[in-house]
Amino acid sequence: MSIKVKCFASMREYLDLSELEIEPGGVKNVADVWLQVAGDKPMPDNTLCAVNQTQADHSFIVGDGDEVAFFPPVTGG
Amino acid sequence: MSIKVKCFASMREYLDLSELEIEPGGVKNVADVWLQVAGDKPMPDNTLCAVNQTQADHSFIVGDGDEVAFFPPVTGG
Amino acid sequence: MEHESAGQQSTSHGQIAIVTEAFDPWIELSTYEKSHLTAGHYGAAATFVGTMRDFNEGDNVSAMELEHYPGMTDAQLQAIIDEAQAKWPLDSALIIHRVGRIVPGEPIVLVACWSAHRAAAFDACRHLMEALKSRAPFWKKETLNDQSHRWVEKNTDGYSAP
Amino acid sequence: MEHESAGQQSTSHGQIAIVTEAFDPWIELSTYEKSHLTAGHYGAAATFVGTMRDFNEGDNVSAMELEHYPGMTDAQLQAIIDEAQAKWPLDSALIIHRVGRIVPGEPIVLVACWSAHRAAAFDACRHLMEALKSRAPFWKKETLNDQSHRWVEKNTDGYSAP
Repeated sequence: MSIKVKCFASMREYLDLSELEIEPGGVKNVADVWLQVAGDKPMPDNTLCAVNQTQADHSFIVGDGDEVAFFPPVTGG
Repeated sequence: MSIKVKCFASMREYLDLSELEIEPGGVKNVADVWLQVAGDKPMPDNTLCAVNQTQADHSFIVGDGDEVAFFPPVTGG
Repeated sequence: MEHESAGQQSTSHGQIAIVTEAFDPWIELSTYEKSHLTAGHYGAAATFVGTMRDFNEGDNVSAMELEHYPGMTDAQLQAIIDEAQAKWPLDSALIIHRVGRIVPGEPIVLVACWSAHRAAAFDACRHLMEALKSRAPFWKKETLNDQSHRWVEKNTDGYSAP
Repeated sequence: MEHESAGQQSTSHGQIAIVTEAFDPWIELSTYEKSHLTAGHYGAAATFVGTMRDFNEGDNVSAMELEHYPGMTDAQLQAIIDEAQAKWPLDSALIIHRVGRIVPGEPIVLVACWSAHRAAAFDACRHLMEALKSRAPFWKKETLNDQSHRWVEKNTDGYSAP
């Protein structure tokens, strides 16, 4: 099993990352997922996170099989 | 010359009057026009009046060539 | 689309039409947009269509006669559009209102506003509709299922949802 | 009308569609109304169409790429419709949103609400649009006339007219 990570829009370009699967070992929450995929790149202030396609904050607990997404404020419509 | 009087909707039925021309003699304002066309029938509380197709109150001065209309609250749309 | 028209006025920024025959609001909007709007200039279109229901105040309604005050109605609708144009930055505004005999399911009124941004389009569209309901001289007489008739006595407040 | 669809869901009271090809909002409304609404039951249809402008924030814009989060977008739009259905007595609600490459003059979004009375239709339509703008995961990247690109950074408040 693994954690699926997705990035959208300017976040995809910022991290040069569209989709990635990471090992869940050592990952407790959303903030840990960021560290795994972004390394030392700081998270932009207005970054939004979703876990399993529902918005979540950085302390949200994640694990095996979860889908975690990072993206900027939405601009549709 | 004369004053043209028009009645619409339930007011037309109440006075049994759609359109009528009256002599301007003795008519100073909208209230006088009502007396001429309605006789002793009281004016319903919610009656609206227009002079030359612009809403006006009962004391509005009218004379030769004017068009005076009486109608109930509007219900379009 | 040409109308069996009881009154029509067009200005550079808007159009009103009082029509005696059934109209299709979506065809009207499509036609009007193609002929009166500049693609790429407007970003928002807010529209409202009022359609005759087969019930009102607890009773079944089978038909309606919509009376108006020719001349004054046109002038009032045009004044309402002019006011909205002065208050909001609209690319265009359209009002179409039916008169005469109407049956359930048929559109009675169409109001539409185009603007660069959505707030102005939404605000202006709703304002036009409320102004029309409170000031334009139209009157509805309903025919109930037992063939009796009654005048609709007043319009409800359009800003308070139930 | 069948769509080149990136996602579509239908419930008894509403429908959402995320589409990859240009759509005509007036044809969509006409088609949807005929197939999903009961004539005579609804008295009010409030609709909003957002269309791509050829200018934004003082610059000319020649094209746009609209990205979304497949799955989450559909779920969010459906949740927004469900909320509106719970809050207002709607006969039906429709949301269509474009994704992919878009050019000025093409519709981006259509929101429509049908109800017995106009206050509910107006309120729900505007609420759906604001909820969509603030919560549905779509992102716009503009191509300017010099072929440079920029992400739209945030949506404006839709309740304040200029």
